[in-house]
Amino acid sequence: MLKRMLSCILCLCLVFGCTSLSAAAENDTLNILISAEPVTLNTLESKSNLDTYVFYLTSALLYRSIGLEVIPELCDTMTVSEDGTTYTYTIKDARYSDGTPIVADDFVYFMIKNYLTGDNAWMFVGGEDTINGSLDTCEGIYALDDKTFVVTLAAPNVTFNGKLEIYPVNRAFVEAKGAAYGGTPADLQYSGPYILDDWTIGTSLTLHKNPDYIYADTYFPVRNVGLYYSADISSRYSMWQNDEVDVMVNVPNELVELLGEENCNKYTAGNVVGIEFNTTGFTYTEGDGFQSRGEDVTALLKNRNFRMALCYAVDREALVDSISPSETAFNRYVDPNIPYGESTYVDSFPMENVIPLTGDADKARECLQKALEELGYASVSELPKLSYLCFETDVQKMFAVTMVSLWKSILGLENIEINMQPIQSAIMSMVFMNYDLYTQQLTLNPDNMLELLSYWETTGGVSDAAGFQASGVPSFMASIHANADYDALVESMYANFDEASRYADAAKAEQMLYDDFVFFPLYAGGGFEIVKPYVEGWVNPYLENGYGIANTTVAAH
Amino acid sequence: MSERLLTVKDLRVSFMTASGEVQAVRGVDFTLDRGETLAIVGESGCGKSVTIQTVMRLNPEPPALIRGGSILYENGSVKAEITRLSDREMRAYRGKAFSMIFQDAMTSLNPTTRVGRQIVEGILHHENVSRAEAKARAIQLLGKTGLPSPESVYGCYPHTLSGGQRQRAMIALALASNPSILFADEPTTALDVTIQAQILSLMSDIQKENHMAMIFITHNLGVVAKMADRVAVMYAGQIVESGTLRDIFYTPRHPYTWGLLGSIPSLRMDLGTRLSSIPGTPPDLFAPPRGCAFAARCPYCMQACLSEDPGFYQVDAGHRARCWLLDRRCPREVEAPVGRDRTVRKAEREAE
Amino acid sequence: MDTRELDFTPVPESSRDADQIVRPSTRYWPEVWKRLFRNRLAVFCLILIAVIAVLAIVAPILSPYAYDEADLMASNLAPCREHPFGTDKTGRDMWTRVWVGARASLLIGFLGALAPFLLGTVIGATSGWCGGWVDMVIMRICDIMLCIPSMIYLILLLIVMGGSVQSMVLAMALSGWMGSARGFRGRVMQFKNREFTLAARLQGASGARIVFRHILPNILGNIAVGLSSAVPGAIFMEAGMSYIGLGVTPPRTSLGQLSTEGINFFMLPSKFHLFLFPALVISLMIFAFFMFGNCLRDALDPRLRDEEYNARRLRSLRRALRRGKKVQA
Amino acid sequence: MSLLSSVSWKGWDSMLRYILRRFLISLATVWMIATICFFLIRMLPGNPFIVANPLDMTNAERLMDYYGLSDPLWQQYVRFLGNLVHLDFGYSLAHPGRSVNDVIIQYFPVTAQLAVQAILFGIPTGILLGILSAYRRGSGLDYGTQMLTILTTAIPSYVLAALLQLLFSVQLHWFPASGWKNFSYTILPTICLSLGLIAGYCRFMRTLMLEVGQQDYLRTAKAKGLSNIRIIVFHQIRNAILPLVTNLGLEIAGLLMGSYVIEKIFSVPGLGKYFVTSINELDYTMALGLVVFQAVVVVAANFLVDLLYGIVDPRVKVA
Repeated sequence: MLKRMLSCILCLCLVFGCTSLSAAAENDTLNILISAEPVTLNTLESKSNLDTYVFYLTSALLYRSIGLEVIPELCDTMTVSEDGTTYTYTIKDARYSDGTPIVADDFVYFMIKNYLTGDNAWMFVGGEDTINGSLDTCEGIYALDDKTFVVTLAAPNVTFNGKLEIYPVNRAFVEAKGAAYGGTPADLQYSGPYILDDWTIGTSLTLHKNPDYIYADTYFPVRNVGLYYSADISSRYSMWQNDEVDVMVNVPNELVELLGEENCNKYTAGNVVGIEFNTTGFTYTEGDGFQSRGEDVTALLKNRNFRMALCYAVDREALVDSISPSETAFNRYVDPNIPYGESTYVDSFPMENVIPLTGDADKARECLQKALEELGYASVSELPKLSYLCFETDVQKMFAVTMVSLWKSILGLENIEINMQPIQSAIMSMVFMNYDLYTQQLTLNPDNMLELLSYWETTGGVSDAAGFQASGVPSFMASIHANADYDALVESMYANFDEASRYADAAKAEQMLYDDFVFFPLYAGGGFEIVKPYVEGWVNPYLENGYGIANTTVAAH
Repeated sequence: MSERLLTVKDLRVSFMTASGEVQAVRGVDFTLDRGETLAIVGESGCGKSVTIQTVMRLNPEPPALIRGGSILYENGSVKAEITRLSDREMRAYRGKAFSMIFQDAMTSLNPTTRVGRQIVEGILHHENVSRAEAKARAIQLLGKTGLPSPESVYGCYPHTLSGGQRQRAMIALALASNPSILFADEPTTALDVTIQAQILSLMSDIQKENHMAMIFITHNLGVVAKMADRVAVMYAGQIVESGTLRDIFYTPRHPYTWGLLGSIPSLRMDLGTRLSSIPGTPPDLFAPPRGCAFAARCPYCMQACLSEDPGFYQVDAGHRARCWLLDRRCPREVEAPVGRDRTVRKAEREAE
Repeated sequence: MDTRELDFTPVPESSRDADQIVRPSTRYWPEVWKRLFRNRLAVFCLILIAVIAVLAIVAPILSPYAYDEADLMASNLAPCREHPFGTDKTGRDMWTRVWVGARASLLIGFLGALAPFLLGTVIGATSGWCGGWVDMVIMRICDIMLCIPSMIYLILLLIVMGGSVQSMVLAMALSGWMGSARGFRGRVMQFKNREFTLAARLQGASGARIVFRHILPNILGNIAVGLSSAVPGAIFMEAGMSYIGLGVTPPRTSLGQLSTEGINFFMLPSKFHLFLFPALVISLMIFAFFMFGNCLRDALDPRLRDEEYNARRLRSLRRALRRGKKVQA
Repeated sequence: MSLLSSVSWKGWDSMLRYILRRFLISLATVWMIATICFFLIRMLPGNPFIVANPLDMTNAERLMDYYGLSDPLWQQYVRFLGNLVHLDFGYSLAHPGRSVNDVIIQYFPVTAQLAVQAILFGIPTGILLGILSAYRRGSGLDYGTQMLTILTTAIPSYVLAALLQLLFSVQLHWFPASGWKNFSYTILPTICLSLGLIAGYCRFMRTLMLEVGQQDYLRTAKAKGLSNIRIIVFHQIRNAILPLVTNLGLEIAGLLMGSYVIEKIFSVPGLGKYFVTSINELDYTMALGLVVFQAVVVVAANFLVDLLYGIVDPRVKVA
């Protein structure tokens, strides 16, 4: 019986051995080690920026490069009407890899299905009806003919300019596939530079060049792309050392030192992470609506000095540097990458009376003392308990734990408890305002700070429990910042097409936020990437919406 | 002229354990002729089984260790000093020269192999015959042991047989390649009385038929009386008395033998006489006593018994005993409290 | 015919005790302990466990640093005088953290081994003793539980109760009782109709009493062995959970968590201590419990060990004997 | 030994009846498991459709309704059972377009292949070592295997895996560190999985061999004059292996559930990993589908092993 088993093993070895031999090494292949897999290939459902790599598979109407210049891809012409409400696009001749021609309706379908969401429907004529009735047509978005389509805005809107990553999706194809659309490589139409051969979930995606891609001859010289995914840090290291991949994006902090920081290049991804304070003073529960979180807690959180004390106490530079060197300590409320003239907005419009990134222990104690006096507490021990909500991800855990310990050792605050939850449930608690402090991550379009600034607008002009109870605003629209001037300023910016003055207003608005200190900015998200020397012209795909390898070549090695 | 098959001289066997050396057998000697039956009697743990298992070299070595003595097996041309044989050489003798019937057939038969197969295995190993022949032989053997339908038993698993059937199968297995000496280690203890009788008679029949020699281990003197030609009484790893059945039963000379005999009821015993028992427990073989091993329990103990080990005393031809009482210098005249002669004399006295 | 001077005066019964030469009959457990403590390895393991336990209890109390006290100025220090095990990336003292972690791991190890066993014993005993439909039902449940991946309860409990020692232990108890229940049921069944049980029954002892006063002692040995070998399993389970990210939640820590964090640094000389010390302690712990389990088994059933112990010596002895030398055992 | 001639089977009909009964029980078991898991998984807090951006709340609620997750639980349960009867596990919630059935069909073979390789390599090796170390007690080999056992027990598998990768991928460049393409990718995970098996079965077999070694029937065999090898192979091993068979069922089942840690480290596309991920993502349909499927596998494995045991061990009465 042993003999039989052994012989079985031998056979297996032989069989698989042969297959492994037959798998010959292809040249002209770019292997990328990615840190997170696409959630789905379903272009209509795809929401998170993890799906960056889906952009390899589909081409856009237009898109913006890092420099934010508009690069037309399928778009031939774009005309804007005098009043700035009607956009008319004509598109080039192009086909999907299966031969189906790309028509204007494909873009319309995408806009209605994917682009139109609850929080931007108001921008378009008939947008609200489409969402509420979950229709698949929209009054303001329609195709004139196969080559032309029109988008009508409710009001002139500067932000729409930015939202140009619109992808063609064939209505008929989607309806034919039904729920299976985007499930397997066969359930997708490819208009982009690459076609997906195989997706082994949790392991790898293999792509090959799409000959029908409109710029197939000029761009994307690499013939095959392999995307490898590994959740284990030491495995990633081994893969890199074993030359299984040519590029590693999002090098884990643990490996940066191991691979040598000088060999990695650092980039900022354009999301701002910081601590948000629940100053609304209420919690929302499905059943019995809005409830107060307690007078003393609210009072404490509403107190600016207390909030600033927390910020002063932390040496953000040292903190970020020791916990996650791939991020950059940051002191602003907007994306660091927004360009302005030659330099960036952030550099052109500095904030006044900022709290230094290195923190200041004495100032911190001073602020706390003030806060205590204002609130009439004799000592810190009397302060009410606060719960600090954070995601159960390694980095966030680390930040939360460390800051709480710093507050303890520097300010003597014992009253802040960490409430760690897996992402989904954490966001639920956040949405229902079930927290006092929360590590908020604000992701945004690099070319549109309004999206971020509008986050701080007061919804329906109310910001307290009673007010919300009255106006049936859903809890997650509840604003934690109430400032009429700020609201007015932001509103005005939507119609302001003059970039210079708009940016100046933005700076004013941001200064207001800063003075109210609603948000305690920690760092600007970023990462390291490491590229083998024989890979030429690599640009991080995250920054280029997946077009990073447009000019990348792999030399013989 | 009877033919000598086995000569055991001054056999010494010890068991090595972490807590020390156990001298299980301390200088045993006996002989065995073709066709005769030797019974070895004694309390449990007195070294009976160890002795015969040593003759077959069955007890695992280590921990068992033959510390001395010789076991000479001679059968016509074949002549072998068993103690000097390597395990490999020994194999030729096991099953062929000697084979053994074990006490508990239930545990002694492989539960996951068919009875027949276990018998055939033995046959095939010793003589080169075809499977078919071997099978035929096995079935025939099973038949010989008086099993009702040998063919069906052949295909049975041990656990499906009754105790008696199992023991019969065991016997068949032992006889597989007709051995010249058959050891029987309390073959009937596990069975109930009626079956016992059948099995015993079966064994003696077979013995006569194959003209085998047999060594029969038991603590049941009734069985001894039924089966044995000669008897050896063992105590604490030594033979204390040996002789013919008559010698031991009619004129026992060793106090221990008296004790044994006294402890069995007999029909002639007049009512009211209590069965005697031997007080105390056998000595510890980690450290055997210097003098006579039985001294501590012996009702006739003398100073000498405690200090010196008595040698064998030849009572008469073929009847020997280890006891100082038999020494010419010993002043005391002790009359055997048991044994045929005594009872006869008692009867005569009452007749007067 | 020997001519030695011999004294044939009889010795009266009274002057000698028939049993005098018999070895004093020994009781079971004292024997076991004797054997156990005669075994150097066992003693070593015991000492090791004791030392780790003591350090786990005492070290954090004596240490000047709190296990969760971050000091950004003293991050990533190599082992030095004030930080014997160095510090981690936020400057927390590893010495304190390792021993606090050892505390958690030991607790989880002990309780995580004990809890499923106790639960299992009770259930198994009931099932085995009552028999009939009770038995049937319990065994079915057992089968079903065995088929459900324990990951579900683990994750559920750890999310609902939060990753703490209690929830880990509870989770282990819920997902691990089946094995011991089955085993114990078998034992009870087996002992149920033995003479001594019947005797106890005739004296009118209750089922539970019989099971726990008469049957349990009979299998105490195996239980001890089983437990001591279950401890490493429990400790590992916790380590595995931490690897998945479900272990005890920070700032609380465990050796599993520390070594999981450390594993990424073990290529990096400058941070090797982050991996070395937790991994070392956890491995020592596991080794100690594991070996102690083995020794205990040997102590309970010396036969096998005797053979192993003597096998070598005896082979040579026999060889010598063959060569006809006189050998002293 | 054929099934019929074995005495323990009272003919075919009783056996068929037995099989039928066991089959029904198995079905019941699967149903129970499915039910329990359904409610267990629904007890997990959170909303599967929330992605990291809180502004997507409307979308999330829309989807909750769309997938009927806002209905009362019993309605959902009934629907779930209905689909279960048609063996349709539906589509993943977290990954639009991904069908649970596809995932199972596509990736169960991967888990199975890994398990089979580990079993074929690990268990025989373990048994062999166990036999040898029992046969040569106290020899170097014996201590060697003991050491192996201790090592595999005292080193967490993720540490072991990392060491293997560093040795075979980084240093020697023999096998790829992680991924799943051809046989060479399966080697490291297989080794990692089977080391545990080897150690476990080595110990197990050793003790069994020693226990059987004490049995009388070996003495009988010896008395027949058989050679040691024959005794060991035909009498000792044969009786020692039986208890292993029962153990095998759960072992195989466990392996077929996939090992999360190994699959994560070597990024093997196995069901174990998907299961954990899907629970973390609150992907109800995916998690449920996988649980039910695995339950079926386990139940089936146990069922088969029971039958097998009835065949190989004559003492066990079936039915």
